[in-house]
Amino acid sequence: MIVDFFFVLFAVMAIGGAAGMVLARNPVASVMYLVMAFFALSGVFVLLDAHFIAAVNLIVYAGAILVLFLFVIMLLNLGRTEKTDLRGPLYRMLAIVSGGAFFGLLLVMLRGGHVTSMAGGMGQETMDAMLRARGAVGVVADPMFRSYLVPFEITALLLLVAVVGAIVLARQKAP
Amino acid sequence: MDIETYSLILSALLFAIGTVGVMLRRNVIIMFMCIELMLNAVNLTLVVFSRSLGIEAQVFVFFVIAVAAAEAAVGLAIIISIFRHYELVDVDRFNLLKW
Amino acid sequence: MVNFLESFLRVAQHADGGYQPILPGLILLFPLVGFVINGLGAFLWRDSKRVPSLVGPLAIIGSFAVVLANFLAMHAAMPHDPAIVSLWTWMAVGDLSIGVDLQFDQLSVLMLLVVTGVSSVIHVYSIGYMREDPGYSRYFSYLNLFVFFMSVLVMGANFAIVFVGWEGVGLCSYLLIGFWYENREFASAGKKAFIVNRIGDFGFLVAMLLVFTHFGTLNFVEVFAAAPETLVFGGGVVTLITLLLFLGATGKSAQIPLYVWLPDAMAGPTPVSALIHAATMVTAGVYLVARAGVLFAMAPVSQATVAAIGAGTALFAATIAMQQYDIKKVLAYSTVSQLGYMFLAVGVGAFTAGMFHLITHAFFKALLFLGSGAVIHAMHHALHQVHRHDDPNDMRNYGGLKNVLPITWGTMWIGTVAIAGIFPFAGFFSKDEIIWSAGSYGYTVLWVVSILTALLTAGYMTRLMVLTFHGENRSGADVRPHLREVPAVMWVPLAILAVLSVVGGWIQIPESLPALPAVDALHHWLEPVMEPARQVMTEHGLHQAHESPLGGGEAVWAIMSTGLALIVVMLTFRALVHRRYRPASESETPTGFAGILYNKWYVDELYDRLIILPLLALWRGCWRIVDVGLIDGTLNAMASGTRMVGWVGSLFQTGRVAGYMFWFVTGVVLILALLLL
Amino acid sequence: MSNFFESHWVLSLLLILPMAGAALCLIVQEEKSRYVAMLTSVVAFAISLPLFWTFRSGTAAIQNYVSVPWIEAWGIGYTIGIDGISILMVLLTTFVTPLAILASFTYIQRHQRAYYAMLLLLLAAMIGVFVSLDMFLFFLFWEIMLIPMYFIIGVWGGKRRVYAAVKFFLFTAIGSLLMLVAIVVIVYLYYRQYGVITFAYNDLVQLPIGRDLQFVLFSAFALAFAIKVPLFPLHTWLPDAHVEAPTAGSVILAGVLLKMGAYGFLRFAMPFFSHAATSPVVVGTILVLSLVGIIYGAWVAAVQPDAKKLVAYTSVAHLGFVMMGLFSLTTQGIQGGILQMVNHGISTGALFLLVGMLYERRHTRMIDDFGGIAKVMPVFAASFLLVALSSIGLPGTNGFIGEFLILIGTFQKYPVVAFIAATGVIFAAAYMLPMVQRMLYGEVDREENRVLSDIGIRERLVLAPALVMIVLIGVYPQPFLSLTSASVEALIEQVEHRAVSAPVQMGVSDLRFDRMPILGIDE
Repeated sequence: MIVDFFFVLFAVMAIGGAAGMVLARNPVASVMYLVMAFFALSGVFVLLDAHFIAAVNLIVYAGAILVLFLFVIMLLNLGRTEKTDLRGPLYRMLAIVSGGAFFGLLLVMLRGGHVTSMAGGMGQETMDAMLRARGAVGVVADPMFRSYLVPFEITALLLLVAVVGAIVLARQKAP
Repeated sequence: MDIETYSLILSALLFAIGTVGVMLRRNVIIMFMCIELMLNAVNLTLVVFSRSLGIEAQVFVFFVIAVAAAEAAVGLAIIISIFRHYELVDVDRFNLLKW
Repeated sequence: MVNFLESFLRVAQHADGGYQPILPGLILLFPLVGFVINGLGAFLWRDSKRVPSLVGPLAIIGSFAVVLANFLAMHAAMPHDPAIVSLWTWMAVGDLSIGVDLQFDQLSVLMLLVVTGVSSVIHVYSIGYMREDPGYSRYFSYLNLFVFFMSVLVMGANFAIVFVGWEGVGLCSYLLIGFWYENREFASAGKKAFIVNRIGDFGFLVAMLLVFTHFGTLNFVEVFAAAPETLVFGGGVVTLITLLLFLGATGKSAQIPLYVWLPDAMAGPTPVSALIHAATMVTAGVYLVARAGVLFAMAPVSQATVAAIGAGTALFAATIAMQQYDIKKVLAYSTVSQLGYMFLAVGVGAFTAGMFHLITHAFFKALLFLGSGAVIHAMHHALHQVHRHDDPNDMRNYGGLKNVLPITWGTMWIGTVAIAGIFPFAGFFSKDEIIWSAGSYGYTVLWVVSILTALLTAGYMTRLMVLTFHGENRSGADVRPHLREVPAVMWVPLAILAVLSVVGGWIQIPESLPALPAVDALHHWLEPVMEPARQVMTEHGLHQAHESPLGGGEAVWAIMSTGLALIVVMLTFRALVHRRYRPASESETPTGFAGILYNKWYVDELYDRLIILPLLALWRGCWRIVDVGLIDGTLNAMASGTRMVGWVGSLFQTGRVAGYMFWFVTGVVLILALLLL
Repeated sequence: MSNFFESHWVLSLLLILPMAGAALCLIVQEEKSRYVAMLTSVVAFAISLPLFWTFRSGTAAIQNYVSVPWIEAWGIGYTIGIDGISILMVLLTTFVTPLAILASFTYIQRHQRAYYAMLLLLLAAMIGVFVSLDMFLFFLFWEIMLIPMYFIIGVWGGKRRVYAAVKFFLFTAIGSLLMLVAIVVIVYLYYRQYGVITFAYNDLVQLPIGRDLQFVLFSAFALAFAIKVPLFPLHTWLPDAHVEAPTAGSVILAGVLLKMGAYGFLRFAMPFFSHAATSPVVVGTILVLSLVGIIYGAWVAAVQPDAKKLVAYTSVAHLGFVMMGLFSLTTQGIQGGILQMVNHGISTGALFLLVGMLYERRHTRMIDDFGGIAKVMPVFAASFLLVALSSIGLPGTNGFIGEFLILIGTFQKYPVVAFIAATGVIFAAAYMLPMVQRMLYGEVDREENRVLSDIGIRERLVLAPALVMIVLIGVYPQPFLSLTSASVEALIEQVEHRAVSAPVQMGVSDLRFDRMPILGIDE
């Protein structure tokens, strides 16, 4: 029961944050809305027993990446409330229709059982047992450093390349 | 219905909001954030499925976060260098590549 | 290589004492070396006159000497079969084998004798005529090259080698007509000559193809030997071959309808006109027909065509010559007309008569041209000294020149009398034989035409002489004192040719003429070559000597024709000598019938309107409409079609991310819908 | 040493050397690249020249043969060799390229390194096309050739160079893609019949292809080759490409590239699809198109105001003669055709060189911009005249030999065709002589032309070899003809045999044709 309550709470927060981000005029407000949505999503992760993911999501996404966004907005001095950059009515309509249709179809997919059959769950007990046995970090670390060690290392390389690329791109060219 | 299904619905909704956001906004930074939202919606899906199909799915959440971080770094760098040129962040005005 | 050199330099007599060509290669080598030296000289020692004056004529005289030696040797041996000298294999592909072979028989040696002989004389004359020309060395190189190719043409032992000479002389003619190339019209005349000749060459070429297809060889000896058995007498093939060969001949020898280039060819230096466009090259067609006599004898239709065209040309050109004022044009049309005579002769089957006229014509027409050259030379100098730009070729500017150019005057009268066919000059004998052949073989119409032409010839030649040498001088008081007789280097050749124009006819005197020794040298000489053709004709019942159309023997008609010619000459002389002409600049162009003749029956204009302009329009149409319009148009339409599709596609490429996103999502939605619904 | 010239190494070296030279061109100094290129091409010529004597002319066998596996899984090998059909083409290529390079010395000012590297790469590719005896290798070289040519036209060309380059590229690429499909089909058919995947020419040539299929595959090959030749009405890329290309580009295009079409017919299309290639429909079509090319090319050439375009259209006429000779399927026709390819390469190449020399001086190619050039440039004028005469086929020059043999060959089988083609002789004079007259003769009526300098030593060196060859082949063509005779006769025999014994349907009989004999293995 309590799980349901929190789920509804987080869900409402996440949806509200997402909608707020899309609709807010001020980019800084958008970032804050997104932070709220991410917080809520981390909550959902916790409810789904992905504690470690929830933590990483908070730290990396909400904490690091979104702060980076915030920095850029501040850096470019865009943090003022100006007239909205939302598109005109035609685009709004098209966007909402296509987005709605997309959502609708995803729902149809759920209802048709294409996905839910897989989503039934291994059972709360198994999950709990695993968590107890290995710990929240352990359950993730095990496959990551056994099966997916090479992709993991490649991710590191990707980040390195991204850092170098970002520096090269953003560097002020010498006059 | 159980929490997994609701989570999937939530994920779908967030993803849809993200796409609508990309379509609606002109500010390239906000569009970026919408993409981040979509990525996170996918993360949610992955977490849901990790409960039934194996815990490995959560490993991919890490990869997604890593790619998102890389993407954010490079993307924001591009935005900064474009901004230096044009003093604006309106995607509609970035059309050099259009032939 | 050894073989090559051996055949090149062979002097030894044949073991059985028969005729063996003497130094055959040298006949070709001398002019070729001359061409190379003078040709290099044209670039290297441009201003030196000594080398070309020495090398040019000597090369030809050397050639002449070798030919003379051959002639004498052949005369002594009188071989029945031709001697073939193989230099090297030209093309041997499959069953086709063409050698660079030279044929020495009575016909080729005789022709060579005429060619190199007249060439030698004219080369010497050119030393004087061209002395002041800046292109002196170039001139001699072309002239040497011409003699080379002409010798190739004459000596060729197969159709292909003859064709080499055939086109080669055409090339030299082109180069020499356009010798003063800075004058656009002169260069144009050269071009015209080449292109018109090419039409003829096309005939020759196809004839060769036909010959090879039917005989499997192009060698004269084998083809002519096999012809009576291989081909059907009067059949389509032999008729086609001979007609095509004759098409070649009409081009080279300036017969209707391809004669138009020859009058224009007078743009070249006068010795060139004398050598190429009167004495040698233009007679190549006659030579070819005589050479292929067997084939022609087998094709009565072609024979008739040759004779008819020859006669038609003879008369037609003679009428035009009546009203020309350019001294060289008169001689040019006269040449066309005389060539017509020769074709008339070979057309009626009198090959020897045709060759006879060819030889005498070479003498007196070269003489006349060189004489006219002397006049032009004198006029040109005089005009040049007073800086006047009158036309030195226009007879209306001459008059009374006999006092200043006595030698020229005298020799040219000899030429005129010779061409008019007055006894005992060369033209009398050769012309008489043609007229008599035409008459006695039963070609009445041709016979009449030939007599008529003979009278016209006497007329226009007398007119030329009167306008040039008699009456009072019209060149102007300032020019007159500067007129001088030409130097010895020019009049000695005139004298030599004048002598030949007198005695040249005595090699063949019909026995029917009273009080004269019968000489049958030419017939006897050509007998071995002409025998097969005669045999064919006799076998098929042709050319049994008829009576003359109006009765009477050859002697009667010979005397009558010479008398008539004499009367025409005298009448014309008396009629014109007192007439007052005005210089060209003050004359009006003739009108009426004279005007039509003056404008050469408007044939050039007709060709221009009916053939050249429509062709050019067609060609331009091909380019503009077919190439650019149709083909490229289709391609470009295809390209623009592709581009249209691309343009439509590019409408979706708005550059707006939102738009792309929308289409992307729409796509996903559609795919999902397809999968799920 | 003679061993070297009888081994494949001489050919392999001809392939490697230009590529190495091209690489070297790219790294040396800008001004030195031309000397590297010149040296490379001259050495290549020097290497290839002894083949003229060491080549055994009495046999139709493939010589200087080697076959090394390359991509074994697909049966692709480095298989090269020459026979009587390709020897002259190889020599022509190595002969023309140094002239083209020497002619570029002052013409090319921009990006010289890249330019000379392209030319050398082109040289390697062209030789590759002629010596390849593996369909894959052949196709590879065939396509590689396009690239340098595309850039030579597109970068160093005239005003409309991009249009011309793209047109050239699209035309050739479309044809060759169809050919690729056809090659793959043949390989597949061979695989189905014998269970082996191979691209080797000598294997595939043994395959008896069904009659109906032959027509389809032949059309694919024929289209690729006909575009290259070019046959009417696929010729319109040619004038554009020629006009826009730099002199060296035009020379190589006319001198060698056009020959590849005709060579392809002889080497591939005719033996592979003998039944189709000798069927009345195909022969009729090709003869008519060649005929149209001869006449029409001459007509259109006659009214061109641009000297280079005029020369380009004459190529259409000349190649029409070549195609006519090849498809007459007579010894004289084919040998004449091969010799005419060489002749055309030399004569038309020389014409392009000459026009290029004028262009370098006056920066115009319009015939009417000249006049009286003979007065100021006598050596040029004399050379121009000789080359022009060779182009119109005057006896005593090389042009006559080729045309005459072709006409003789064709006349024996198709007299009417040869008869009409012979009128090309007249039209040839009608397009060439007016150009000669308008450019060389007349008064010098333009001030700019009065000060033109006659051709210098370098330019004389460029022209001299061509002029010598023009006269040499014209007077003594026999050595060239005997090189090709054995192969041509064998080819005709083979084609005629295959034409009648081709199966109606594939796979019904276990017929297997002979392959080409190889010197040292079969003989």
